[in-house]
Amino acid sequence: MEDLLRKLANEFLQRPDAECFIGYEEGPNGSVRPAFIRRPEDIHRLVWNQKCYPNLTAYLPDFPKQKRVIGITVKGCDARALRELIRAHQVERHSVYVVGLPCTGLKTPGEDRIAERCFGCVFPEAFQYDAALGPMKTPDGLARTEYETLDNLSNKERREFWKLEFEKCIRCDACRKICYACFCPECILDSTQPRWLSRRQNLGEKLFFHSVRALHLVGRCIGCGECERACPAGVRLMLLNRYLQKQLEDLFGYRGAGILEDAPPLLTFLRDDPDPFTGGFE
Amino acid sequence: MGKVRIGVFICHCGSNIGGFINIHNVLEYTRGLPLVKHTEDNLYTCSDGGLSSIKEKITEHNLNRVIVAACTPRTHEALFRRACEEVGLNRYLFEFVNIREHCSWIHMNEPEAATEKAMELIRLGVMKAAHLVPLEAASTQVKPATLIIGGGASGLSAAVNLANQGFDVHIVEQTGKLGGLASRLWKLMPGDRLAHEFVEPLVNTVKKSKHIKIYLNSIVKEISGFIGEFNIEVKTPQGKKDFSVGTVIVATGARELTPIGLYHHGELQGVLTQLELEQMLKRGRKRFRNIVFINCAGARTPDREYCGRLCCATSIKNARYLREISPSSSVTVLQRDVMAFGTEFELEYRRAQDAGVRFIRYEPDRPPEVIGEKKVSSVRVYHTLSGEEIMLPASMVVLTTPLIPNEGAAELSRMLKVPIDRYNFFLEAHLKLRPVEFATDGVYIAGAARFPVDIREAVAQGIAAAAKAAAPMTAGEVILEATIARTEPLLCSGCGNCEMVCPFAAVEVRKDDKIQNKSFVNAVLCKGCGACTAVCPNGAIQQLGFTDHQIFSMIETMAFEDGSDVF
Amino acid sequence: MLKAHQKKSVLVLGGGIAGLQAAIDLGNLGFHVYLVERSPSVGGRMAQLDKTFPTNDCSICILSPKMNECSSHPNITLWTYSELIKIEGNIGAFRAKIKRKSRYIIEDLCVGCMQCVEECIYKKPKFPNEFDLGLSKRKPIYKPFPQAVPPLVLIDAKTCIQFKTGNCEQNCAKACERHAIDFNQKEEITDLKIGAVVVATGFDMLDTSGIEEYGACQIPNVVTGLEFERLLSASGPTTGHVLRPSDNHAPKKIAFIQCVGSRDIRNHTYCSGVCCMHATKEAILANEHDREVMSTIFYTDIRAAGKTFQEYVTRAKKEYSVSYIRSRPAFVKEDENTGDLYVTYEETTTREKRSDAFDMVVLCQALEPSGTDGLSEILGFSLDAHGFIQIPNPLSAPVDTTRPGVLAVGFATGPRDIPESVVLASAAAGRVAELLRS
Amino acid sequence: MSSENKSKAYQPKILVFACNWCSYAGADMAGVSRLQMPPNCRVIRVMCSARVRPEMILSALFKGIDAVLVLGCHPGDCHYSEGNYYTRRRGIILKKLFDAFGMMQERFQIRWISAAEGVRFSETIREMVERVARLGPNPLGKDHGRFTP
Repeated sequence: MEDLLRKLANEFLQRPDAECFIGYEEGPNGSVRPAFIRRPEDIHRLVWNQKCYPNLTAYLPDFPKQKRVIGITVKGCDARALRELIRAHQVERHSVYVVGLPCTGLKTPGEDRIAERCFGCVFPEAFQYDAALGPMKTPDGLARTEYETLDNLSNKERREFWKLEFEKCIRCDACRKICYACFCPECILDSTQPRWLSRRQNLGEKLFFHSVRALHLVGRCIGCGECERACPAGVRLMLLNRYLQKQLEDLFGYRGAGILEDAPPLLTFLRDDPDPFTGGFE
Repeated sequence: MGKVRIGVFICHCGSNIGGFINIHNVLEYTRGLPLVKHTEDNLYTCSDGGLSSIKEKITEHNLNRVIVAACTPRTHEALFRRACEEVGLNRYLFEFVNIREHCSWIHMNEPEAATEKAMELIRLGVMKAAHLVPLEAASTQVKPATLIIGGGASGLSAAVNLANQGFDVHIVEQTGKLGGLASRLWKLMPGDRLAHEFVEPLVNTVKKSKHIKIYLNSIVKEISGFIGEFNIEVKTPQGKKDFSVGTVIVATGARELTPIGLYHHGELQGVLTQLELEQMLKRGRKRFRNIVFINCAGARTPDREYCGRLCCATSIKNARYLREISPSSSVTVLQRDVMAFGTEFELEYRRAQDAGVRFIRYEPDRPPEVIGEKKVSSVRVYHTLSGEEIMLPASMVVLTTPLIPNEGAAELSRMLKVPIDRYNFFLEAHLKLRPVEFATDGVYIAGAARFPVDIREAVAQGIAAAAKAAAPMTAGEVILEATIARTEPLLCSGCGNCEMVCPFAAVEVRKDDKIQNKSFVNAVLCKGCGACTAVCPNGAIQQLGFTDHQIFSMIETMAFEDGSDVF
Repeated sequence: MLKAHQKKSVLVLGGGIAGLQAAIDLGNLGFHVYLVERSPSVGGRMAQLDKTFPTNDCSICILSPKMNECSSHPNITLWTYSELIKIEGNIGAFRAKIKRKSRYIIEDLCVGCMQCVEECIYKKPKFPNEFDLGLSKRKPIYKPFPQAVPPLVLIDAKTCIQFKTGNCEQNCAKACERHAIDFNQKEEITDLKIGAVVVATGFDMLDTSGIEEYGACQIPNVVTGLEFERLLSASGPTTGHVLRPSDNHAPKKIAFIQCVGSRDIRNHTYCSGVCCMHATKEAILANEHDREVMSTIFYTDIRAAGKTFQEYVTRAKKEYSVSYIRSRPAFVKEDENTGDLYVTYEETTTREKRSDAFDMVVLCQALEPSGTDGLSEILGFSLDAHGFIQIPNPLSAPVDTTRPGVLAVGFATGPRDIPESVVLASAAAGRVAELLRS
Repeated sequence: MSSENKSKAYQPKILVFACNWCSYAGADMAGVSRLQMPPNCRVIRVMCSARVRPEMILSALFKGIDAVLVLGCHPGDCHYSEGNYYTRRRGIILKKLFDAFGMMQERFQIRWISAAEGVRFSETIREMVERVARLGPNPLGKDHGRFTP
């Protein structure tokens, strides 16, 4: 499979309009990291295995928008990200050459079992690619695998849970930096006019930070789990993202970013949406 | 514009505020707020004395923000803004604080708490005022010319009205002839007039007018621009014609539904529509035998739910004429509800009954059945009153079908960015109060393209749309909203959230040679609701006068009470 | 806007929705408009409605911006509590005399604070409030309704002690810090030069007291459509809780009787045009307020001929427990112990005679043109057989009366719903521009 | 506020956003009708309820304001035709976010108030104040950010 990957990358780099091919390469201590291949002689560095965690589409908005084409490998989740980036005018479809990866689920680092981030994955197959590393097929059971949720926690337990989680948070912004969906030139959380968020390390400010992040990801989170992987403190951010995505599906039938070509759920409406606000106080 | 210097004027409103709020304490408190350089109280700030005091103090203390704490901005804001403007202070550097409707009047029994609340409301106002910036309401020129799409009764009436006011009019008509559906009818209601007696003078007036240009057999290919200057491309038999106009009236009309297959129309000889009957009458046919009308053919059904509005009146009219022309004929109208609303139609209904037309009610779940081989012979119907099926001999069956929009409505809706409903009727700006306008400024709607109308209504709507279009053209310009949205390009990522939620298509993400993927607000279209601002992830687009910074500073001062975190 | 010397003036009679719309459109066309309204506030009938069909828009929410727009429009002079008494001249050069009745309040001084109302010698409101059709009470000094434009109070001389006895303590005048109360105020006559007149005087309700079989004006729980509308309104006498007058109980079964005095040879032969829809709306709203309410509408024909009206009726049936029975009830009888009502009618499909019990009956009475008799004398135009202003040539000139330069719109010219009235109002503005500019 | 007042019975502070066309007018009507209500609310006028970005609600609550109430036209009545439909969806999701945290659910409400509903405005304010008073002070309020569940 990797041979095919290198062959495709090589072919792509021969194109006169090729800028760069983004894939994965071996990093230190058996890790895998993003590789930016510009010369055909470097294609041997490319790998594809169950440790290819990063969502490479996050790098696309950083490339200056120009006529040149970028090659990129995408897993199913990344393909959804790509579709969302195209919808949000951050990437133009004709300026990317997409190689689909037949993902069967990533492995937990250092262990031989499927990573929890892949549990419940409804869309492991890449799509809308220009070439693929083989037929896409849904691995059995992944979508049905139960993952941890907040559902069984009481209000008080949830409060306690998040208090402990956010006490760990050191406000390093890694979750924000790694997310494919964060592409504003300047984040609202860094704004000084107004200064929505101070640098104080208190619970209120941390709640604000993570709430704003979660809300900005409503309908745009693809569940890739990169935020949680990037967090040095191990804050369980995916619990929040997954919780909200579940609500979107239940309330508005929205299955998730990039799955269909529908509008993100907060940017559209139905006249007969549920209305919990009509009556008196419940 | 230098350092912020705020003046606060607190109104007693007689005893309406002063009777419940300790104005003295409020004044003391306000004086201590940051950036406040002048405070005073007035018995009535809205009185001539109060207004002159505002003007004097602006000059005397070099104030560059003014706050009045008094009643509601909904009634008095314009007055105080004008006062500021009169001494050269931009009207948008004024901020209103409501301490009457929202304070003294609703806390009459708690003077202390009301006083504290007034203080806080003023503090909120001061924080917002500190972030106010001068704004200018722009204006845009309006060309004194109108494009009217459709040369039927309503389009022509609009054209004549506008031409008589001295405006240039371009009429684009799809067919080779002016007059629309009315010109194909025999007699019109109300008033027993032959259709051509109404249509011909109207068409002749249009043809003679030096202000009106007519494009027959033509269609509008492209429309760009907005109120003031729409650029129009028309495809005519002589080739492409380009021109520009200040306003556009959509009057594309409607046509009769041809009910192929319904009640054996097109299968049995002698099954017609009302229009086919009228044309038969127009040709002068005089002898009729047993005629059965079936109303609501193709209307008020699950897939075409609407009532055709004027079809009942049409059937009443034609039924009576048949009885008058051919007294030996028998005419029966099968109906569901007789929509003879108002004075004239109800009168016509009575006249038809007096003339011997039989009206029989049928139920939609037991519709009439048209019977015949090759040629219609009878109609079987369940008679709701007698509760039994009856058989009506029929030499002719006339189906009363509703009007449906003319083709091309969807295409026009796309070009003009105005909405249509599920039947392709155009959707006006407001069903009740803005029946001939679209939400888009400068584009108007008249006649059956909006919903079925009779001739009188079509004409009235045409003239009404002309009046609407004439207003900005008479003024020569439109003054635009000042508190509209504006994008800061350096912050904009071009994600398009703003574009998606704008109800007026005023925001678009532009990608051209100069602008690389940035949102852009069209000041002419923006109505200043702020929906875009709320969905912009990083605040790159802001609603002027209601910016994030202005509102956030109010929230913050409310949270921290002393406001020290802000300054 | 046009320069002042180019401006011609236009007189608009009636400050309901049609008059307001005509005034605004004329003002926007650069004419100076005198909007003359007989009652103390603009707003007309629409201000009394709770919601409007078929969108269930809150009526005052959409009307109130128009009222304010009119009062603050630079080209509109608003004279409420005023009437046209005489007109001379011809199109382009009419001379009109306007009587400005006395509210006993100096308009420029009053800020509408209602301190005077508070202090009136009558501690409790005692006299029927016209805006609520007598369902609530007001004092002799009062504001017509909270959103009134202009937002001023007035004194009703018929009920005011000062006017009746000449020696009231005049608490109101003492309470007014702005000295706005003037018991000696006299009515004024003002002369105007105008180019055209637009008549938009709207409708009144048929006096139902003659319709004895339905117990109108006799049985407390038999109310008229507009009264029911006030009961539905959040700003009405019951703050939007529908309560029947006899015992303030919330009704669960409501009957609406259509064509009361319309399509009726004893009263008006014409169809009033809007009752089918307002009954449907009121039945929907009653159910929205209280899901247990079941309404029955007794009708002759359901005339749902406007845009999305048919869909509205379908929704009423499917979602709001509204049933429609085709029948003209014979009579309504009251059970005097309970206040409940029995509606006797013939089920036209089965020919069966039935008598059903209801908690409340709403009569959708005929609507008739308002003030047209007097105006036809003053303005010299003709009326039709029903008293509506005659439009001699409805097809080509749908707003022109028999007198050149005098246009008529809205319900004064025949039964119209709100959008039809608004269309005609705008059309009148267009006609004025055509007549005075060409 | 003076320190003397702080020692009195707990008085919640509630931030109200009201749209210009319906709800602000409804609040004005409550005033004109002299409907008395507790003095705990501060109304900020916006042109449309859709202008209220969630960050405003979040920052108010997380900075310690006791509650936030957003008021808009009834669905279908929006002056800008569809703004309040966005408000509604956003409000639903914001409530779900608070559910996820197990906090603030009751301290954030949306209500539709028309220009005619002065009474509804006053009742809504009264109920909101009573309800928040029962909940007690915003736990994030007192000593800004120190928080015990």
